[in-house]
Amino acid sequence: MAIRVNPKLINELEHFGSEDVFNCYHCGNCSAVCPHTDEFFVFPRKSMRSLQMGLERKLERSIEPWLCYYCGQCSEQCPRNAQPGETMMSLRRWLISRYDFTGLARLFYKSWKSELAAVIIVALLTGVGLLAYGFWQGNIQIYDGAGAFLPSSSIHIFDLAVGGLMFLFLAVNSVRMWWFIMDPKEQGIRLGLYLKKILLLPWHFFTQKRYAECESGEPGTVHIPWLLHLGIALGYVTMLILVMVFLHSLQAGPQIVWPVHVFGYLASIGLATGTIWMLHARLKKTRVQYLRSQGSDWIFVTLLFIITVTGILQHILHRVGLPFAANIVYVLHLMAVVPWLLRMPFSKWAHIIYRPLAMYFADIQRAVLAARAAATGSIQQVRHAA
Amino acid sequence: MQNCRIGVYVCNCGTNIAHIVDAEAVKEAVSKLPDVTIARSYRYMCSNPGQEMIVKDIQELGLNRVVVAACSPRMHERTFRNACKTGGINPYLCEMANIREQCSWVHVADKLAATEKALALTNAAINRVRYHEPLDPLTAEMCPTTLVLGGGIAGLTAALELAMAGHPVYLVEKSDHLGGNLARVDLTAPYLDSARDLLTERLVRLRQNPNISVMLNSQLKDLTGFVGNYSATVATHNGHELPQEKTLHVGNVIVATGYKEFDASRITHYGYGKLPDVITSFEFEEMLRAGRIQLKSGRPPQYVAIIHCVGSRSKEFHAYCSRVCCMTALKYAHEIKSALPDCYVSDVYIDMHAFGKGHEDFYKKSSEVKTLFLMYGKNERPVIRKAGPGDDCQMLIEVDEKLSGERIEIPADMVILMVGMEARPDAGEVARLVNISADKDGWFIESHPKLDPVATTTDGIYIAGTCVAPKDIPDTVAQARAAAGRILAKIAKGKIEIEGVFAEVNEDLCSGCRMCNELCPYSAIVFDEVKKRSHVIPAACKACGACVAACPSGAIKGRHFTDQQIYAQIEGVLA
Amino acid sequence: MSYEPKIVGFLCNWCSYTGADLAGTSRIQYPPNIRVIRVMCTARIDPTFVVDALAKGADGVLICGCHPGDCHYSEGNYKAMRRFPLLKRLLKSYGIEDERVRLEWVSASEGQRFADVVTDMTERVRGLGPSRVHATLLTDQRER
Amino acid sequence: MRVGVFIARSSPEIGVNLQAIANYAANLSAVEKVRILGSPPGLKPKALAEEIRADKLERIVLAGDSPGYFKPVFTRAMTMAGGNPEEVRLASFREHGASSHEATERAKAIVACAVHATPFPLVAVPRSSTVNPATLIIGGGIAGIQAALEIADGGKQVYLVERSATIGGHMAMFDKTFPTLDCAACILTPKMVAVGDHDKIELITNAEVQEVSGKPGDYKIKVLKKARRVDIDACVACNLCTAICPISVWSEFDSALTHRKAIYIPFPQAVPSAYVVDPENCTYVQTEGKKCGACLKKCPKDCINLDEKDQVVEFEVGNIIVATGYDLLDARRVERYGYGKFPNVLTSLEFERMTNAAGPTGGKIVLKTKKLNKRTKVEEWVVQPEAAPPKSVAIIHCVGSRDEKYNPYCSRVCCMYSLKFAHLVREKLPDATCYEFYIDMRAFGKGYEEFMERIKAEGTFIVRGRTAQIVESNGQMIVKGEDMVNDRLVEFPVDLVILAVGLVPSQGTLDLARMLGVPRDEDGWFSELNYNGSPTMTERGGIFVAGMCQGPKDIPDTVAQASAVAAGVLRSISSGRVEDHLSSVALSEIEARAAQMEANEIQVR
Repeated sequence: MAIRVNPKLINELEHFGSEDVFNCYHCGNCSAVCPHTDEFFVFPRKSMRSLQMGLERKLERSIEPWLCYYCGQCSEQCPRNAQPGETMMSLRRWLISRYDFTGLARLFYKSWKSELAAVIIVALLTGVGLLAYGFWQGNIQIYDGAGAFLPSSSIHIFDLAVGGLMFLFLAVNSVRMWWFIMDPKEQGIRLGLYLKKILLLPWHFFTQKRYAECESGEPGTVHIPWLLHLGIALGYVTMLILVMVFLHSLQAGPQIVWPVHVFGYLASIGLATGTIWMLHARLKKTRVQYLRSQGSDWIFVTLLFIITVTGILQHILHRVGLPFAANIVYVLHLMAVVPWLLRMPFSKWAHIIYRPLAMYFADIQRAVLAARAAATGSIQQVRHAA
Repeated sequence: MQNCRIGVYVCNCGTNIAHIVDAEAVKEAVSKLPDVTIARSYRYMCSNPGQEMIVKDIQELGLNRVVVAACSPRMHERTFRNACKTGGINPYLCEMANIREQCSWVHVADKLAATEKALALTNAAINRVRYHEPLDPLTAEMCPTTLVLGGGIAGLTAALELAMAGHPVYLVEKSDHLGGNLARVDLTAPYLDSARDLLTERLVRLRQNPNISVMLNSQLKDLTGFVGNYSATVATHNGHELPQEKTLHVGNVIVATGYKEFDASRITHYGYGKLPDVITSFEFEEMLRAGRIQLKSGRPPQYVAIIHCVGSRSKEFHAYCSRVCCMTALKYAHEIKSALPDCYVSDVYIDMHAFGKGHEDFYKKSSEVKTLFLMYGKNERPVIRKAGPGDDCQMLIEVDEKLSGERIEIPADMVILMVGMEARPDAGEVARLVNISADKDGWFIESHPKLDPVATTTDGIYIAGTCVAPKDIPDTVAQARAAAGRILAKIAKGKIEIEGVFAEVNEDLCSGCRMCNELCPYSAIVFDEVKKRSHVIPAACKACGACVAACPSGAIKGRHFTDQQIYAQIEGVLA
Repeated sequence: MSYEPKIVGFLCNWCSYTGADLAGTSRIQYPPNIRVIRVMCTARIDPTFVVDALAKGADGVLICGCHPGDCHYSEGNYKAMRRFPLLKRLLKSYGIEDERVRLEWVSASEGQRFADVVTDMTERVRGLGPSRVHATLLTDQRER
Repeated sequence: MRVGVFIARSSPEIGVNLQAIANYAANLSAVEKVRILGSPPGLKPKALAEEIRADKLERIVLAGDSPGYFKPVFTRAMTMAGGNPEEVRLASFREHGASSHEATERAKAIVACAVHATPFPLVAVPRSSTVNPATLIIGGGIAGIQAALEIADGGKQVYLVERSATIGGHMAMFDKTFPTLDCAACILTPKMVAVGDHDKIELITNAEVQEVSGKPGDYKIKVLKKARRVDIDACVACNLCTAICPISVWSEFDSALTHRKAIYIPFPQAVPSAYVVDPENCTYVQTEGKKCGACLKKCPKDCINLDEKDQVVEFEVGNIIVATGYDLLDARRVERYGYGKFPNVLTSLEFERMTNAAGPTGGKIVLKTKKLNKRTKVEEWVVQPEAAPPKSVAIIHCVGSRDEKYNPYCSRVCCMYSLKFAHLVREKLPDATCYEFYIDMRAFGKGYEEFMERIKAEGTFIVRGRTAQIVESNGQMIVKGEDMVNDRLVEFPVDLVILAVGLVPSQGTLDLARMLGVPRDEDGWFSELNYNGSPTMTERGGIFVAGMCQGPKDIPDTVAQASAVAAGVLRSISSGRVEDHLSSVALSEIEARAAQMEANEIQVR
């Protein structure tokens, strides 16, 4: 059965940043230099091809964009400046919007203005709400303990509520991702296989090892982008856990609760260095992957930066005994945190979940494909059947 | 044969010859041979003293034959022939023995044998030279008028080139207008320049030039004679009365009859002629010029598909590539995007032949305007079918797309078939008339595909443009000028020099079997119907000697390579 | 003194003769037994030349021309090619060994090849021993 | 006639001042409206039709770098507005070379012609003056040789100036030529000899044009004739000097596969058939006669003069033909193919020499081997006939071509010679596997497609996909690429790699262009006067371009161009006139003529 070509799809993808994909004349250079491509998943050229031809269904269910970490090799060596790396990036953005059932992701990606507006509104609501609550029940001169302006107990509940909401969205989207990619209707993959491979999920989640494989050209060289990437990811997760579980001891003070705070400090360092480096990279366009920053990218880094800074600041202010300032900064901190959390399922930040999932699915598919190939003999045939 | 007085000169070539071949001994040996008046050996025969030695001996000793045993004739034959000339005897009365390249340099190990061989070769040369005859180059008149067949860009260019040099030209065009296929084109690839201006410029110059007489509705009926002196019969049709025949005296002929496009209806499943909006590139060209890119229904298309290699690069039709279609297709992609900004263009190709100046950049530009390039296999073919009621397009093109490995269907409202070039149906007829040959595809054959792309095996007949093979405009124009250039060179010389070496038929011996007529690659041998004898046109003969060897009655003599001379040489080397 | 065969070579002017010259300029060595006669094209070579050469005492005859397709006169070498088998048949009927007469293609850039051909030919003909043609003819004449 | 002039912004903006042109056009009597389009122009047919109706325009002139790109939308608009679609005229700056210093003035003239619906070349005809019948040809490759012979056969004097010591150019280095596979030497050397012998051709080898002054039809030429140090007429090419010469350096003619001496002959059939001294490496020359001089003693004809000095030759000509050909792109620049790093990665020219029957290996295809250079005492990679042949060979197309980092353009000949190489490999090494990596197989010429089919049938693995890189793993070269037709990534182990390296204008082209005032295109090749109409003329009077120096092309096309150029020269000689530089025609003159021509209704269609 022939697949219908859809020349119009590119118009949609252009909003997600596929600007140069039509420059590609298919020399195959990119696929051959990509450190991640393998006999099962050949990209980026084939993804670019599907995009040029507008093979929507094929793209929707493709894992390849998640296997790409945008090391930039392909874009640097492209003879016709078709930016394969950027195309893969744009495909990830598009996929995020596809997985998202609310349609917010699509809206945000299509116009960064709308996203910014949403963020500001949520921030203001949060701010106003918190101040009202604070003045109503507490004293702005007190940071914690009795009569605290924002008592950790209630903030904890608030955090849990917001976090829960976020996780809800994310969970639904992740299921959609699974549905698209693994296509349970057509290729019914046994649960057993999922279970067999389940450990890969946390493994990829915590190591991001595939990213480390990028530019594996020069062995022994420490791969900075990966380190910072890992720093941010782990830092963020640690913080999330601390806030969601140990918020009370986190906010307790002025004395330092080492068993808890030490994690906080480590996480802060990771986040701070990571975000600063990212901001710098995007401003200075240091590497090919930072040449084209979309609005959403900026919002992402800036918010994270604000959160980190305010987070650290309110902690310090509290320790040095300036409760008033600490409270104000704390409010600002939460004003950034809330939109940030709510935005997560609809933004680049969803990578943190989607990537490990994709790796996990990819490994399962490899197993399946390998098995079938063993039967039929040709990996090509199998890949096509799939 | 008058009594021979032969002078033999053995060159030492410094030590090149002498250190292996005992030149003295050779000299001594040959000096004893009959008819050898004088034999000398000298350090460098090619040096001025060496040459003067020959001149002096001819004048003082009355030599009438000269043999030089030295290097390869390819190196110095000319030198010694000139020496003979200065000495006052016919240059062809000189013969060389190659005792360096083919003796002293290759038999270093065995001086005796080398000397023996040198002697044999010299001996052979002496034997041969006895039978040498004085030969004089012939000259024939070169008529400065040129006949140009075909009024396309090639014919126009060639005609102008000649006329602007001040020589008369007859431009014979079969149809009722000049301009050929180019007149049907709006813009040219890859720079989208105006084809019309290109043509207009030439047509105006043509009209302003008194040297050119244009003959429309005319065809060549007959061509006789040889280079410099052809007489051509041209028939002109005007209206219904019988064609008038005119005989023109011309020196050279340029064949620039061009091509015709492939008939798309021959490929049944492209549905050309059945599906309303499947059109050929030339039909689309008309739409462009009229400013109406629209479907039969009158509305502009939303999807246009361009299919390459229609009739080209295929097993059943033409094996060859038509060379210009790829660029034309890219041109269409641009033009469609210009006229209909919201239209989607798919370009279904096999290999993108963007080889010329500015072509690759043009290809890139067409990618930038989001032309969707889809690749199909050379021996496969897209299938066009009507779309269903639910589809937002009229037709669907199904094809195995090579770069994705998918079987796909491409939406299309209009399909443009890039029809290839093919030889004109009357190409064979023209070839026969001007007696040149055409290849299996009907393209005319060059005298040498690389080093002589515009000349033919018949002297004075030149070919240019797309009647030789598919070609784009710059290459056609270059070829047309090239052909004109050849002719200008000849005209500049005034007379045609014909080297003394050619074949001649002894009419008393000729049995009129005509075997040689077929044999001659240059059709230099013609049959005299009255005498029932064949005779050679020296101007056309290239002296290969094929006919000499083949003539059953030994009636043909290959000057300077006569049987006698060669037998004498054989005897000489074996003595 | 050991027997040294005499070989007559007919070389076309455009490819093989030039090739032979190249062997010279490149100093590629080969046996001195060959005696070269230059013709414009192999098509000029009348079978009787070959017969004549053998009759006059040649132990072998080598014909060299342009590679098929390279002929200066577009197809002269094909003519020679077509003529050759007939010649061979004729010589066979005379009882002349097949290897005494050879047709080879040598281009203007194949100096080495020319040398190889000549060397090989010389060895083969030497192997065959002197040609009887010349001798027979002489005795015939004496008997008459 | 009410004319509307629309000026399109050219990208990248060439040296024209659009506003100046707009002002100029506005002052032309017929012009009713002038508008400079935005960039991107974002032209909508309906809106344009409205505009045309509103201003009652009967003719539209589209001016710009390549205005043809916008013609269809205007033609459509014209039709919609009920006007005559034939009345959309182009004023193309690029086509008529408005890119040089006087770009804006030229552009104005082009616009004026279009406004009067007359082709620019028809109007902008420079005055002609009497011509000196002698011709200078720069470059002795096949293009120069062909042009020289054609003109000389017409009985006219030719000065053929060649930079190297022999004529023949690149073609002399080739073994066989596609698609007929006939030997290059067989067809080229007779022509070279003819040039050497021709009494109408003065061959000046080992020389470079130093100065060109004067005007069309009467150019004064200064040529620097470098000391050859060997008497061309006296030398009999006996090779004794070379035999004795102690110096050995890489041979240029054998593209550095083997060595040559400091006194040498480039190749046996060189024309002139005489030796030459390489002063950079000759001990005698370097030590100003203090050391060596062995060849002097050895030469039996005393035709060596190591003290000979360079000299300047001066002569006058009417026309000049530029046929300076091309060079290969430096393959080292394309790092991922490891040329210069891996000994057995060869350029196309190196392979041509290796496979040449008259080359260093006598035509054997072998792997390079290490050999101690006795003089320098260093090990170097050389080819030796007895070395081992490769078991597998990869031929890589488009090396540095069709790539925006190197040459964005296609080099036009690589596909075919690569197929030829594949054939030679299969023919000479039947057991070797041969891979060919390509992007598009550009077999466009007469008999090319058939040739490609033949090669495919011979069992070469033809991979649709450009090689990404060549890596080495324990001594074995591996070519990596994507075989997209079979939808897989490939990694073939190979012993020998042949790079089909792209072509670039020959070194010195820039200086020559400056000297002659001939513009060059964006890729550095000489610009023709008019891409379609006059592909072999330039905008400088009496100066022509032929062959590769105008852009990559194969032998037949080069030869055709050379003959075409000869035609141009012979035409000017026999008419006794040569046209002046295009820039010499005044704007006012062009305006007047154009208007007059329109009045006389020169329109044919």
